Amino acid sequence: MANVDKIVAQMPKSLSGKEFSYCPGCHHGIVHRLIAEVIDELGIAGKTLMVAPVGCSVFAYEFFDLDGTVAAHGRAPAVATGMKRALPDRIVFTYQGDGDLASIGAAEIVHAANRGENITTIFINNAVYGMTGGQMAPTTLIGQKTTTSPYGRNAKDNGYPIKMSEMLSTLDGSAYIERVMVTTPQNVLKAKSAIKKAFEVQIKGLGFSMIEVLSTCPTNWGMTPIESMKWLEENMAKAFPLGVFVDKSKGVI
Amino acid sequence: MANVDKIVAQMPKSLSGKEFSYCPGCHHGIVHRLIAEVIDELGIAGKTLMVAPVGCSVFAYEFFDLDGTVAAHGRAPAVATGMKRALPDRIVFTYQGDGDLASIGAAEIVHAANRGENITTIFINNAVYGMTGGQMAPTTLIGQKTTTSPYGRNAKDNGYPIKMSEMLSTLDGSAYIERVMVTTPQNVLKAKSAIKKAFEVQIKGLGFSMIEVLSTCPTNWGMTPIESMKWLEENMAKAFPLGVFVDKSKGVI
Amino acid sequence: MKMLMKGTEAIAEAAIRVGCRLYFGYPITPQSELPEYMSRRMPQVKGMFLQSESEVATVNMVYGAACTGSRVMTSTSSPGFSLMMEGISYMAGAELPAVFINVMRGGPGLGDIQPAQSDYFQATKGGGHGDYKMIVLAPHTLQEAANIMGDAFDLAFKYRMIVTILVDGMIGQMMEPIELPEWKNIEEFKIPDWALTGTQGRKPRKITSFDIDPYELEEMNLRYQATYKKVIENEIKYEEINTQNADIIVVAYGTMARIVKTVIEMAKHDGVNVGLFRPITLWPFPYDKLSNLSEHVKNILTVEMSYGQMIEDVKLAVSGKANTPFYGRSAGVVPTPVEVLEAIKKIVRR
Amino acid sequence: MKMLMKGTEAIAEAAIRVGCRLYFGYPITPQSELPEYMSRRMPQVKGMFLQSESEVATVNMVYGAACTGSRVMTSTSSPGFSLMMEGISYMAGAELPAVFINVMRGGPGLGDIQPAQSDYFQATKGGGHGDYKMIVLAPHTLQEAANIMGDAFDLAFKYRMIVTILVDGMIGQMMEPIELPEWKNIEEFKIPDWALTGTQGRKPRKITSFDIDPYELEEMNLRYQATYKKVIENEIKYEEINTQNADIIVVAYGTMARIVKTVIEMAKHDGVNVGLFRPITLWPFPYDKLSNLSEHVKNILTVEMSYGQMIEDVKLAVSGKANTPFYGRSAGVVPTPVEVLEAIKKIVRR
Amino acid sequence: MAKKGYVEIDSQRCKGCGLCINACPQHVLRFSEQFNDKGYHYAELYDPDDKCPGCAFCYYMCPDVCITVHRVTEERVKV
Amino acid sequence: MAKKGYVEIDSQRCKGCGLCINACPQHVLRFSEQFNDKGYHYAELYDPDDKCPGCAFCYYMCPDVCITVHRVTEERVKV
Amino acid sequence: MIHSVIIAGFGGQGVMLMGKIIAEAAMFDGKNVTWLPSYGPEMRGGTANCTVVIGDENIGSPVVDSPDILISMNIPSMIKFEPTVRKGGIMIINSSVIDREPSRKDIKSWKIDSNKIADEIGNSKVLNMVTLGAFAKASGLVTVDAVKKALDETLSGRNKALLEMNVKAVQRGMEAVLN
Amino acid sequence: MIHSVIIAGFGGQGVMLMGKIIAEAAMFDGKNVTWLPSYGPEMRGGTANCTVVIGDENIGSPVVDSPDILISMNIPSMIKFEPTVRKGGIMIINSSVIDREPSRKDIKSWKIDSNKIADEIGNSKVLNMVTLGAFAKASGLVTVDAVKKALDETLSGRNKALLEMNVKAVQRGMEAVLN
Ligand SMILES: Cc1ncc(C[n+]2csc(CCOP(=O)(O)OP(=O)(O)O)c2C)c(N)n1
Ligand SMILES: Cc1ncc(C[n+]2csc(CCOP(=O)(O)OP(=O)(O)O)c2C)c(N)n1
Ligand code: SF4
Ligand code: SF4
Ligand code: SF4
Ligand code: SF4
Ligand code: SF4
Ligand code: SF4
Ligand SMILES: [Mg+2]
Ligand SMILES: [Mg+2]
Repeated sequence: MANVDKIVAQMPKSLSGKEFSYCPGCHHGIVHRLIAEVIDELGIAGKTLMVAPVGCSVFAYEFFDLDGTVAAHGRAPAVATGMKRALPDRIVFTYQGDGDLASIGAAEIVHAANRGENITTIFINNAVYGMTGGQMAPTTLIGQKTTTSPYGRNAKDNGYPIKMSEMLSTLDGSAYIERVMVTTPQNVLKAKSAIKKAFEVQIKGLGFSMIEVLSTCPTNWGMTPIESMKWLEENMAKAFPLGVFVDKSKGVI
Repeated sequence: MANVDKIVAQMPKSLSGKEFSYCPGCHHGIVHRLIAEVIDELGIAGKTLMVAPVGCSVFAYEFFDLDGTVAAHGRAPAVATGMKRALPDRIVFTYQGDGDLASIGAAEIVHAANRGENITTIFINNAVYGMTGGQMAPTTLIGQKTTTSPYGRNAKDNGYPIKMSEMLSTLDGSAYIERVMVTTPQNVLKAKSAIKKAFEVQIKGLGFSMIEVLSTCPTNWGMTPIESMKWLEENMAKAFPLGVFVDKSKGVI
Repeated sequence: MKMLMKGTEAIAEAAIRVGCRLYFGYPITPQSELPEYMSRRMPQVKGMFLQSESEVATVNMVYGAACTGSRVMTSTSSPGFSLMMEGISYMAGAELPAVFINVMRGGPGLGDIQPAQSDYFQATKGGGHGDYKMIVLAPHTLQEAANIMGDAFDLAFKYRMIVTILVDGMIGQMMEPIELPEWKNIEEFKIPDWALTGTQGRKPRKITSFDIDPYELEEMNLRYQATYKKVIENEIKYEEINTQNADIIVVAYGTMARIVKTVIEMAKHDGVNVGLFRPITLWPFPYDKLSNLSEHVKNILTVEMSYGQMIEDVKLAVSGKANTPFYGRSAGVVPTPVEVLEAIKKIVRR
Repeated sequence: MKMLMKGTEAIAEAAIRVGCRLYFGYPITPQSELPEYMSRRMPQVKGMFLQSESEVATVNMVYGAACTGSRVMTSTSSPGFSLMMEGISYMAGAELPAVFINVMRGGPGLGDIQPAQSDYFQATKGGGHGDYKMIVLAPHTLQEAANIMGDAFDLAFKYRMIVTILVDGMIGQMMEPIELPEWKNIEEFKIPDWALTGTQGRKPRKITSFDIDPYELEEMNLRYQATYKKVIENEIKYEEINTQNADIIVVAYGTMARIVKTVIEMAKHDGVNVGLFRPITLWPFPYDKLSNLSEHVKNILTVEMSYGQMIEDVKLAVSGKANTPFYGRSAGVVPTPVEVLEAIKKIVRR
Repeated sequence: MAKKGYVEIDSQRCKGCGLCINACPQHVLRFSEQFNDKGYHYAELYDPDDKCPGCAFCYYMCPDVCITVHRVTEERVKV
Repeated sequence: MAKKGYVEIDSQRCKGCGLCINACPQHVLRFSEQFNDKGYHYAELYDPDDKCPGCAFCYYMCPDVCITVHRVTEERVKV
Repeated sequence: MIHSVIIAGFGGQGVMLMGKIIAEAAMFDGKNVTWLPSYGPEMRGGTANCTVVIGDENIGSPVVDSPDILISMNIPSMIKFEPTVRKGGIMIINSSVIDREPSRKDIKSWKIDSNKIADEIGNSKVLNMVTLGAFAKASGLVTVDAVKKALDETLSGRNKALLEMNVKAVQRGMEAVLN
Repeated sequence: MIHSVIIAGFGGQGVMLMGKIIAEAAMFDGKNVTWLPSYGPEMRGGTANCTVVIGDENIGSPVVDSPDILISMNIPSMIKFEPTVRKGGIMIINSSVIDREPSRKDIKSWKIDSNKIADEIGNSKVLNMVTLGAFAKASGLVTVDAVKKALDETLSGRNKALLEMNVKAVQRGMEAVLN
């Protein structure tokens, strides 16, 4: 008889080990780890290209042990399209914030989805522009105060929190779209399998896949990391219901 | 007893009388006339601003007896937003083609709709880029041959005909969205009341309204005007079902 | 009474006081405090603030608002300004007045967010397509920035042109005590006779940058060129500091000119008499004045936070009459007074 | 064997023969025949044609494809080129090679669709933000355009820069008999050691135009500047036609230079000896050569289809050593040989 | 039998697309033998036995707004 | 009673966000009294009575990937 | 020597192709040549035209203010271009569509009943080749063999009959000039 | 004469406000002044700093290579900026957080137990005003009245008590320098 000590969880290989530049408790980090775990499990690190956005995750290309680049603000889907069209047998994914994807990049994501571009997009929706100091995002909730909606977002002037997953799932090119959150170990695991599914859809060549992750921005929400998660669950998750919006993988995977 | 001769139908006042620059049988002209009739009937000519697109209807601002401008390709919703925010009590409408609205202008139309921008958009979907010589549009049907899809549009490379009305109606800011066609006197009248409804929605301040008109492009389809209408009814109308997709005016109007 | 204000906020408040009630913009460092300020302030003055979905949308919203004859402005930083180039060219062609602020940062591409002056060509030569010009103003203190806003809107409407305030992250981010301009009574602005306001009986008005007939379009272009000529004749502005009997004249604008002012003092101790020629209008550039100066001095040193952009206008002005050395750093690195002084000494001691 | 081809199609076929297998673009007159040709041809050569949703998307697709080390190109016309400015600045910062075609039309704004040369500043000075340059080539015949495509891609990869072919609607739309370039064997291109292809065991590669630390970003910029210096030293190209003992030297490029060649013949009959200096590389501009020429002639006339853009580079080269008159029309109006000849006579007879 | 309606067609404006002819329930419209200045065979009314009631179907379909529709009614007129 | 599991926490990498502490079902994680070089009170394992089974909940929640989770099992080893 | 031709008519009359065949023929004759189309929305339904310049030396400008030869296929283009033809130049008129007389007396004009001749040949589409034949004969700018070769190139792949019909049309057009 | 101050610490320690109050006070003292923040994502959680330049004549560059005075509120900023302080300059150290000795001997250093003093006053947040008081006393660059006026301006609208507490903090900070 002897005690065997097994490591059951540690830094995934597909991460570079570089310290994340994110604020304490920011969910960007959790999602980074999940992507890396999925890439490790699928064994695709050697043929995966990453497109980082402009946003707090602008440094993301440094944090992964993958070939990668940074796209102009909002244009990651176009950059990924260029890569995928040049190297169709590689795995290409974009990582985008809500300002990046839903605001300035709306046309590029709509057309990548409509073309059924065979790429995967990880969409971090934290209801705010984190990088630039907490301005209103198209995803900002009604009544939510930000540095550019100091009196709270009101629908009359600023319109409504935009539901990208719902909108993009009306497009015939979308193969898999799901919205998740990472506020508990349980839904972290759900989020991971969603991300895995998205990559599998790309590997199978089924078309455009996107996982929207409701995330916290403690710094710009002005809350502690724990408070932020509570606020996310009680407010964001209501405005942005979780779930699978399209799944063309049925029967295929 | 005496014979009284009444004019029951003639050139609407809101048209300038300038000859249209469109090809014989092109539906742009029919829609122009309908818009002018509606503006006359609502008596809003004096306070209406028009935003023409870049496309065959780039000259449209000349054809109406209204204050008007031409927006950069695809940006009419942004230009109209600027006008409406400056003069909220005026009526502002855009007139856009499918290349203009659905392709290069996708972000601007999505966000005008999501903001519930109180403007009206007339969207001419003729499944092709007319002005520039019949290239593929995002609305081009699968299998349809164009100058940039010479072997017929195929979903794998070019994606799918994009259904803008369906997509935009998922946005909370959209107040009225309907798709019509103008291939017979009967549906011309339907189209007219749809356009009227859209303007009434703006007058009531209910938010964003859009009428998508399935239209012919005999020149680039390489058909006679009559053949074009047949092709439209038998093919386009199947890919783009007619109908009302949002109506927030219920009870209000 | 003086107030301590941030550059972006001083510009915003000044704009409101001189009658701007419409602001469209998209956040970008180092100028996001400007839209943020506007979002707080505009509702208080019955004005309108709208955060657009992008800079491409912004410039076209500004186009639309300008069509109505209203005083409208926006602000951005380098990458955002690049996205506005098509729209700016359209506004120039449509002869629409508006005020743009470019708070320059290090480039090219995403670059960084530190102060730079590397968008000079873009602003003065035409980053967009076609033969067009904008009036480009380059304040070097927050006070000057605040004061210049009134001129900016007046010039925009006088000539039906875009006026761009070209500053950098330093001017945008720093605080300085300033005296804000007087409030203008917006009731007194009259609606221009070209504005789109609805015909209300009168003849329809059309605004466009378009004519399919090249000879018609040429007419339009000749009209723009005539306007530009007038601006060149009447609106050139610059500052001179002991350019007479200087051992060397330094040409610099904005933040760089501030720093040179420090250098002038430092140089005195070393017995070097440094003159400063500071263009305030970058377009139109004060060619003639600088040309005259170049007849009486051996060296005209251009100092920029770039690898050499304004230097070309300096050379065009000097046209071989003096040496035109250059010193510059870019990418967000701001030359210190010490290194500029060294550069000057090297030249003077040659 | 010679073939009669349209300019846009000659450029497209030449690009394919020299190894381009990736094309992204958005239709715009007067160059839509180029994407149309590519849409027919690419599938036949196992290449890829994609019509993008816009020029903004296009330039970023080109960015992505260029990241993989592939020979990629796009084409557009003036307004579309303006929309690419942010992306072009990003590509310059990321040191990505690609070939852009701008078939210039009348501007500013929507302008018209007739030939013009009014995007010279935008292409040569930097229409985007930051201190960057593109190599700009200006062929004046379809044969030259076809021949230049091979150089364009080679230069792009040699220096990791964008190469822009700057032509106008005339070159784009006309037909001329041309000899197409030899086919290159794309199997022989080796993947550059910076290309993103998936790590497959090796160290990860990163491509970006970004560094938050200004001193790091300055390092990157100094690298770009060093490259630009090399290009200036090695790649300047121009054509001279009896510039020795000419009564007057005309500087013109592209279509305008074609027309001047006709004028040279006409002028002989009037006993005027006209020389032509035709820059083929607009950036880098042949300053030194023109500077030398300016020492032996009284008048150096610049003729452009613009209101005066290249003239500034001419003046920078001449630097006061000769008169530098200008003749130009723009907005889609192409000066006729007759009017150019008149302009020349006026000057010579002065 | 008396005229109930008729149409005027701006023959110079007409582009000869035929949409009106195609739409006319009474088949009283046809292409003219003549070219107009644009070079089109324009549409014209040929209604010998006064079939046209002024239903305006042609007007609805005309993309170039060339058609003016008249209705003729008998009315008692005060003298 | 024998150790079933334990965690190693990279105290220099930790930002003291507390997400792991919040998620730990066994409440065997706490903030250290010490600052790390970044100036944060980092998380540390305090598990005197070997409650930690190595469930990895802390690992799942850690945004900065500071945690390595170990499980200890008794196994028959061939000699 | 440099010669310029403007060919103008309706979109449907195949004027662009006519110009291309002429240019190609001249090329086969070993001449330098340029072809420049009118482009843009003015083509919408309306008239189209192209300019062909043929020369022994290199051709500078493909733009032509006053052509040596005008082929006008409809009234609008005759109205537009007749005044621009160089003194002593040539005008070919498609008299099937143009029911009026040339107003210029200082240029040589030929009226060709192109549509009718085409119909006689049995394919109304070849009216442009009939006119081209007339042009070739009247101007002597291109040889018949070169025109045939050009047609051959353009119609390569299509059936033999079509080629022969087009060649026939060219010949009939040349004859029409003689009468 | 021109004097420069760099204030550096954690985001949460109110270093930016401290700088603003100093600048405002100097302004009220009739001096020229500039305030320049560090900005951008390096602020993410990490350290923040701002530079204040105070002078009788106009101030050219607001950027400072070597400050006359450094207020360091945490270890990272002390490590980063202590070497840059001008010879004979001054350093204020928040000893509550910084558990180490200054390494420079050619500058004058004061250790202020700001957090502790703030806690004594009854509001840990005012630690920045305690430090500011120490700075004012040690440097003599701003008068107490001006600081009070600046605080008054900034806290206008907020309740009187808060203002008094801040003023108290400033005074306690000044006293701390004397001991
Ligand atoms: C063209 C352009 N416009 C604006 C910016 C400034 N900018 C950088 S990131 C960003 C938004 C970031 O928000 P989001 O995409 O939600 O990402 P997050 O930081 O919240 O993760 C903006 C507006 C830019 N870099 N480029
Ligand atoms: C920035 C820019 N890109 C491209 C063009 C060229 N262009 C003009 S109209 C048009 C598309 C027209 O198609 P559509 O919008 O469907 O209108 P239609 O002509 O079919 O009515 C294009 C691509 C342009 N003018 N500007
Ligand atoms: S600002 Fe918000 S999104 Fe950005 S790193 Fe900090 S917490 Fe995360
Ligand atoms: S090209 Fe098509 S859309 Fe344009 S006018 Fe002609 S028929 Fe209408
Ligand atoms: S009004 Fe009716 S019946 Fe009369 S011509 Fe028109 S369509 Fe025919
Ligand atoms: S519908 Fe109008 S344009 Fe068409 S044929 Fe009839 S009248 Fe002429
Ligand atoms: S592994 Fe489980 S029990 Fe052990 S520390 Fe982590 S969360 Fe707590
Ligand atoms: S979750 Fe990670 S970063 Fe946060 S406290 Fe625990 S170990 Fe530290
Ligand atoms: Mg966000
Ligand atoms: Mg269309």
